[in-house]
Amino acid sequence: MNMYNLKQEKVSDFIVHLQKYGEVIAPHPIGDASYSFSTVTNPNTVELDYNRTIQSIKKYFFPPREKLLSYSTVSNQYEKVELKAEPRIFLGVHSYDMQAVLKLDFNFSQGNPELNYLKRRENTTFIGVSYSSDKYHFGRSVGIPVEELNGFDLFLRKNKSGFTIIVVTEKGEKLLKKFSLPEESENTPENSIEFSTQIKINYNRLPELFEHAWDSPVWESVSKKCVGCGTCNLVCPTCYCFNVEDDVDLSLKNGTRDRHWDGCMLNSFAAVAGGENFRESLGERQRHRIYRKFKYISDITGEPWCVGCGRCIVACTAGISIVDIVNQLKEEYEQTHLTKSTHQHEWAG
Amino acid sequence: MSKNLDIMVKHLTRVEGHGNIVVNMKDGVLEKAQLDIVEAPRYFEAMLKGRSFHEAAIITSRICGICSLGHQMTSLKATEDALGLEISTQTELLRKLLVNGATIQSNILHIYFLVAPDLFGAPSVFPLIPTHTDVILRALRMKRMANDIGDVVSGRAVHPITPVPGGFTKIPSVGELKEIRRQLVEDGIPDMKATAELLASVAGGIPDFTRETEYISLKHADEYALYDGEIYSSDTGGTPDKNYLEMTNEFIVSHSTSKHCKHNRSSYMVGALARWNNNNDRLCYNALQVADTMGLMPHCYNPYMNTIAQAVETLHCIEDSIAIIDTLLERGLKNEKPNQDPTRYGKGIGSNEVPRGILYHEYEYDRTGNIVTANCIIPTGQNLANIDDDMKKLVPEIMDQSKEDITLKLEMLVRAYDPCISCSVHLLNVEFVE
Amino acid sequence: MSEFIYQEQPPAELYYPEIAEITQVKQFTELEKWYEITLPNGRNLGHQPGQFVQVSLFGIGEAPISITSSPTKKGAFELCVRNVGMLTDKLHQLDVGSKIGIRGPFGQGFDMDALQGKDVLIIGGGIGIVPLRSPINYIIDNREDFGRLIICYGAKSPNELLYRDELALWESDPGIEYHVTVDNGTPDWKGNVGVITRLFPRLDLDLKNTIAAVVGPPIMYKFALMALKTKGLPDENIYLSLERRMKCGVGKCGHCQINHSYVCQEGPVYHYPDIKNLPEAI
Amino acid sequence: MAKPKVAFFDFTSCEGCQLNKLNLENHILDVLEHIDIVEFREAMDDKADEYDIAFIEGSISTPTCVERIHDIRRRTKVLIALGSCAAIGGINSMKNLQPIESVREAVYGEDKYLFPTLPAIPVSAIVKVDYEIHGCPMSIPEFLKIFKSLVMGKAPIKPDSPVCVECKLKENECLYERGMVCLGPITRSGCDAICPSFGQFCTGCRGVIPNADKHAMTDILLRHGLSTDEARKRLLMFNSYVSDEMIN
Ligand SMILES: Cc1cc2nc3c(=O)[nH]c(=O)nc-3n(C[C@H](O)[C@H](O)[C@H](O)COP(=O)(O)OP(=O)(O)OC[C@H]3O[C@@H](n4cnc5c(N)ncnc54)[C@H](O)[C@@H]3O)c2cc1C
Ligand code: SF4
Ligand code: SF4
Ligand code: SF4
Repeated sequence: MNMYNLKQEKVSDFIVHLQKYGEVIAPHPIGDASYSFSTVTNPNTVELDYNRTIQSIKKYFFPPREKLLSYSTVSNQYEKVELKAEPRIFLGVHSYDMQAVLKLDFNFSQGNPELNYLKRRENTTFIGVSYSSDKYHFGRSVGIPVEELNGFDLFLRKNKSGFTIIVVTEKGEKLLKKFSLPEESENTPENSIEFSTQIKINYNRLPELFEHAWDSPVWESVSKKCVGCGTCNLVCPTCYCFNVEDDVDLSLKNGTRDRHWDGCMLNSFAAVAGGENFRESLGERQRHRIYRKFKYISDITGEPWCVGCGRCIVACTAGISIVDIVNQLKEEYEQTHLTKSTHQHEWAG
Repeated sequence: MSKNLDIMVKHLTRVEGHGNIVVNMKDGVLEKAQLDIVEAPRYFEAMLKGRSFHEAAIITSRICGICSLGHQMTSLKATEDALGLEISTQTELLRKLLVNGATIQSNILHIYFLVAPDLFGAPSVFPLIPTHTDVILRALRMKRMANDIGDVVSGRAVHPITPVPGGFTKIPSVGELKEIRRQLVEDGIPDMKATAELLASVAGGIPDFTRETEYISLKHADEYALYDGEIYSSDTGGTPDKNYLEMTNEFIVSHSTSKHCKHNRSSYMVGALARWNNNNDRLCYNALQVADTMGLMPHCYNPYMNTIAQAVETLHCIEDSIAIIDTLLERGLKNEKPNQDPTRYGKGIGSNEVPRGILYHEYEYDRTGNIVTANCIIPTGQNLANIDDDMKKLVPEIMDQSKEDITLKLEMLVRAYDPCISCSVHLLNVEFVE
Repeated sequence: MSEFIYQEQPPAELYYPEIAEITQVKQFTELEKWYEITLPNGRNLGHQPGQFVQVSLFGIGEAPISITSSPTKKGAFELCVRNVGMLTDKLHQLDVGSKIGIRGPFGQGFDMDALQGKDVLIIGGGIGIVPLRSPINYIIDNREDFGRLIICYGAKSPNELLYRDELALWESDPGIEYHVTVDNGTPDWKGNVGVITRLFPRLDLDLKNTIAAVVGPPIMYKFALMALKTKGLPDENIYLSLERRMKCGVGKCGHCQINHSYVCQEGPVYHYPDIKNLPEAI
Repeated sequence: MAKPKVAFFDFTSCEGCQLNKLNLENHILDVLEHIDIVEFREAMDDKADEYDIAFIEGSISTPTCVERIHDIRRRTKVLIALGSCAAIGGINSMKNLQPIESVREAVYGEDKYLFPTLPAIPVSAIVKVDYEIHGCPMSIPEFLKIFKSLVMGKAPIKPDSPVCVECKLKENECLYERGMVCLGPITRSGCDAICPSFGQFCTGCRGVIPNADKHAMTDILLRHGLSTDEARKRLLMFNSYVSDEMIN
C-alpha cells in the first residue's frame, strides 16, 4: 500500500488539484458548532477536523427532496428526469459514512435496482479522513474502526504535521499522479482510538439478542421519553424510506411527482386509508427502527445496519440513545433469560 | 337649513379591521359624527404579563399583522431599554431597512388597493385588473419588492422572525442585499415615480377640505424620523419618549368603543401627514420633487392628503433603503449574535413610526426577565378623536350634497387615515344601539 | 471500491408508469366502481392472480390496486376500486376514454400451479373479494385443472355485494359451491346473515387436499384463521393477502415493511406458515 | 365548470393572514384565474349571499362572532379555517389562561365591568370546519397548495409530521445545539421549518401534531433548562385552547 505525506499547509493545493478531476464535496462548518458536506468553492473553508456532519453524504445519492417525473395533467404525458453522473470527489469522509454508503448501495441494488440512486452513485471517488471520537461515536461497536478503509479510494490519516495519504485503490493512485507528494518516510501508526461509547455486546451477537428482544419492556420505557418527531430517522445515514407526493403549479396543468425522506417513527408511516395504523404506538415504532438497524437487514447481510455515527443520539432532543437501548435490552435479556441459561459466558462482549 | 341625515356605514370596507361610520343630523344640527370601532378586544397587555423577554416581541407582533414589524421594533426597543441591552450599528441599520420596507409595503397597499378604487370610481381593486393591468402589475411589483426586504432581512414580512432583543437570529447575505438593492434601483424608483404621476393625474378627485390640527410624530435631527427620534408636536415642540403618556392622555369616551387620545387640543393627528408636516425638511430631494408635482405643500391641513404624503415618504424610504444597503455592504456584514445579557431590570419605553403613525410600547420587567406590566398605544387609537373632529367639520360643509356623496366622502376620509383597527389593544367591546 | 458489485440486474427506471386507457366502467355500489383497463396496443399485463398494480393519476398520486381479472382474460385487465380517499375519489370521477398510469404488476400472487388438482376454498370478506376474483376466474377458465371450487363471501350488507351479475352465475354454476352471508340483512335479503365464519361449519372439506385463499379486512383474519384451525385445515394449506401502506411497489419506500418482509415484494399474498409467527403481520 | 365563488371573512385576529393573501403578488393573478372572489371586506365593497368556499380568519371571541360564523356556515359549501387564530385559537386564546376578570382589569382598570368578553376559541369549536390552514401567519406556499387541491377537487393533505422533519430535510443546525429550546418536535409541519431556518425557535404556532406526547415534550424543555412554569408558558403560547391536553 503506497503512502504519501501531505503537509497541512498543502491541503488547500491538494483540494485545488482535486477540483481538476471533478466537483469536490467536503465538510464545511455551519451554524454555531455543526458541519455540513457541500461543494467546495473556497478550499480554505473546508474543515477536515470535524466530529460529524448534520446529514451524511447520502443526500448526494438519495436527495432529501427529489423530482421523480414531471407531467401534464391535461395531456397525461410525462417527462422523465435527467439523472446526471458528473464526476464527484467526496473528500474528508469518515469511515462510518463510507460504510453507510456501501450499505445503501446494497439496499438500492438488491431486488429492484433503482436507477435514481445508482446513477448518482456512478463516477464517485471517496477520500476518507480519520477522526477522533466524541461521546456519541460508537463505530467500533458495530465493526467499523476509525480507519476502516473499505470503500475509499484514498484515505487521509491524521499525523502530527498534517496527513498521511494512504492509497487504497488504483483510482486513488491516479488522482495523485499529477500532484507531486513525497512518499511517507516512516509509517505513521494507525489512529486506533478508543470509543468512549460502546455497545456492551459484540456485534456478532446482536442478531441473537434481537431474537429475544421483541417483547422487552425496554420499548415501552423508551417510548415514554420519545416525542415521535422522526429526527432519528431523518439524520440516519442508513435510513432510506421515502414518501411520494404530487404537486401541480398554479395553472393546474403541469406538475411534478416528488419524493422526500420519510421515517418510520412518524405518525402515518404505516397508516392506510380508513384509519388502520399498523404501528400505532411509539414503542412499536421505536422497535421497528432499531430492528431495522440490527436484525431485519442484518439477518440477510450478516452486518449491523447501524454504522455508529451517533447522529441519532446527538439529534434526539429527548436524549434517547440507540446505544443505551441496546445495552438495556442486553441487560434486561441477561437478567430475565440468561440467568437460567448455561450459555451465559457467550455473552461477554 | 333644516336637513335630516342618517348615515350608518356598517363594517366599513377597505380598511384594516372593523369600524362603522355613524352620522346623525337633525334639522341641520349635527348630533353625531363618529367612527365606531367594533373590533373584538384581544387583551394583549394582559397576555404579556409573566412572559419572558424572548417572547414579548413574538406576542406583540400579533397585535397587528399589518404593522407587525412596527410592533416588533417598538417592542424590542422597549425591552432593550428596560433590560439595558445595547445593540450594534449593524443591527440598527438592518432594523431601519426593515422599517423602510414595512413602510413601503403598507403605503403601497393603502394607495393602490384601498384608496385607488375610490379615485378610479371602482368598488374594489379587482375590476381594475382588466382595465388597468399595468397599474395593478406595478402595484404588485412594488409590494413584492417591499416584502422581499422583509423576507430577506427578517425571514417573513408578516410576523417577522429574525429580529429579537439585542439583534438578529440570522444576518442576510451580501448577495441577498445586493439583489434587493438592484430591485430598489431598477424597479422601485421608476415605479414610485410612475405612482406619483398617477396620483397627480387623479388628484382632482381628492376632496378639498382643511382643518388645522395638532400633528404629532417622531422627529430626528439628521434624518426623516421613522425608527428613532424624540416625540414632536407641531403645537408644543419636542420631548423625550419617556413622556409619552403626557402626549397621549388616553381616555375613554362614551360614544366610542375605543380609548381616544388628546394632547394640546381636543384631538391630534399622527401618520404620514403628521410626519410630513413635522419633518418634510428631512426628506430626500426626489421625494420633495414628487411632493411638488402632486401638490403637497408644507403645512398641509387636508387629511385626505395623507395618502399623498404616504406616496412622498415611500419614495424617500426607497432611496434611504438603497443608502442603508450601501452602508451595510461598505462596512461588511458581520455574523453577530444578538446581545441578550440584561444589565438591568425595570421599565423601558419604545417608540417607533409605523405607517399609521407613532406607536408606543412600555414594559416593566422583573428580575427573572418576565413582564410585570405592559402598555401599548397604537396610532389608530390616537387618530380616532381627530377623525371625529374632522367629520364634525366636514359634514356641515358638504350637507348640500346627496347622501351617497356624503357617505363616500366620509368613507374616503376614514380611509385616508389608513386606520388599522385590528390593533385592538385598547378597543372596548360595546354593543351598539342603532 | 466505488464501482460496486451488488448489482444482480441492471438498474431500472422504477417510477415511470405506462399510460393506459379506461375502456369500460361500471358502478357496482355506492362506493365501488369497476374498470377495464387497456394498455397501449392491447398488450397483456402479464400478471399472476393476486398481484397488484400502482394506479397513477397525475396531480393526485398513486395507489396500489389489486388486479381483479384473471390472466386468462387477454387484451385488457380489470380493477375494482373503493372510493376512500384522494386518488380513489378522483378515479371514480373518470370515465371511459380517460387515461391513467399503470406500474406493475407487482408482488407475489397465488401460485396457481401449486393449486393444480387441489380443492380451492376462497374466503373473501368485503372488498377482499376483489383480488380473489382473479383466481376464481382463472379456475373457472381452467376448470379441469382444479378440484372443487368453494367460495365463501361475506359483506356488510346486501347492497355492498360486488360483481352481482357474476355472483348469480357462480350461484347457478354446478361447478362452484357458492356461499354468501351479510352482517346486516335487509327485508328482501333471503340469504345468510352473520359474520363470514358462520359459513364454515357447513363446509365439508377434504382437509388434506383443500387450499384456502383468504382476503379481507385485518380484523377478519384473526377470526377466519381461528375458525379454519377449528375446522382442522392445516396451516400449510392457507394463503392470504395483506394490505399495507405502499408508495413505491418495488421494495424501496419502506412503508409496507412488516418485520423483514416487504409486502409489495414477498406479498401481498403470503403462505400462512411464512407469516404465522411474524410479529405485526396479522 | 363555473369558477367557485370564494369569500374571505375576518374575526378576532391581527389580519396578518389576510395581508399574507395580498402578499401573493407573484401568484395573485393566477389565483384569480380559478376563482371568483365575491366577498373580501378588506379589499372590496361587494357582498354575496352564497359561497362555494369561505375562508375564515380569526378566533371566535364575542357573541356577535358566534352569530356571524353560524350565518356563514349556513351559506357556504366549504368552510376553511385560515391561520392559527381560526384553526387552533392561536395567540388570542392566551387570554383564556388567566381568569377573565384579571384580564379585563389589566387592560381597562376600574371600567372593566362595562365590557363583556368570551374566551377566544377556534372556529371548529362552534361550527364544522372542512379544512384548516395552519400557521401564524398562514404560510403562502401551504395556502397555495391547499388552494390548488380545492380547485382540483381533491382533499388537501394535512401534514401530521412535526416541524423537525422539514428542519432536518433542510439540514439546519438544530437550535437545541445552540442552547435554545424549540417546539419543532411536536409542532405540525407545513411551514418548511421557516423559523428554525432563520435561527429562531419554533413557537408552536401551527398547533401540535396528532398523538403528540406532551409529557415527553415538557421533559425535553425541562432537560434544556426551562422551569416548569416557563415550559408551560412556552407550550401554551399559541396552544392555550387545547391547554387541557397540553398541561400535565
Ligand atoms: C396490495 C394492495 C392491494 C389493494 N387493492 C385494492 C383494490 O383492489 N381496490 C381498492 O379499492 N383498494 C385496494 N387497496 C387499498 C388502496 O390502495 C387504498 O384504498 C388507496 O391507497 C387509498 O388511496 P387514496 O389516495 O384514495 O386514499 P387517501 O386516504 O387519500 O390516501 C392518502 C395516502 O395514504 C396512502 N394510503 C392510504 N391507504 C393505503 C393503503 N391501503 N395502501 C397503501 N397506501 C395507502 C396513499 O398512498 C395515499 O397517498 C389495496 C391496497 C394494497 C396495499
Ligand atoms: S442508527 Fe443512529 S448511530 Fe446508527 S447509523 Fe443511524 S443515525 Fe447513526
Ligand atoms: S431546530 Fe427545532 S425543528 Fe429543527 S430539528 Fe431542532 S428541535 Fe426540530
Ligand atoms: S417553525 Fe414553528 S413558529 Fe415558525 S412557522 Fe413553523 S410552526 Fe410556526
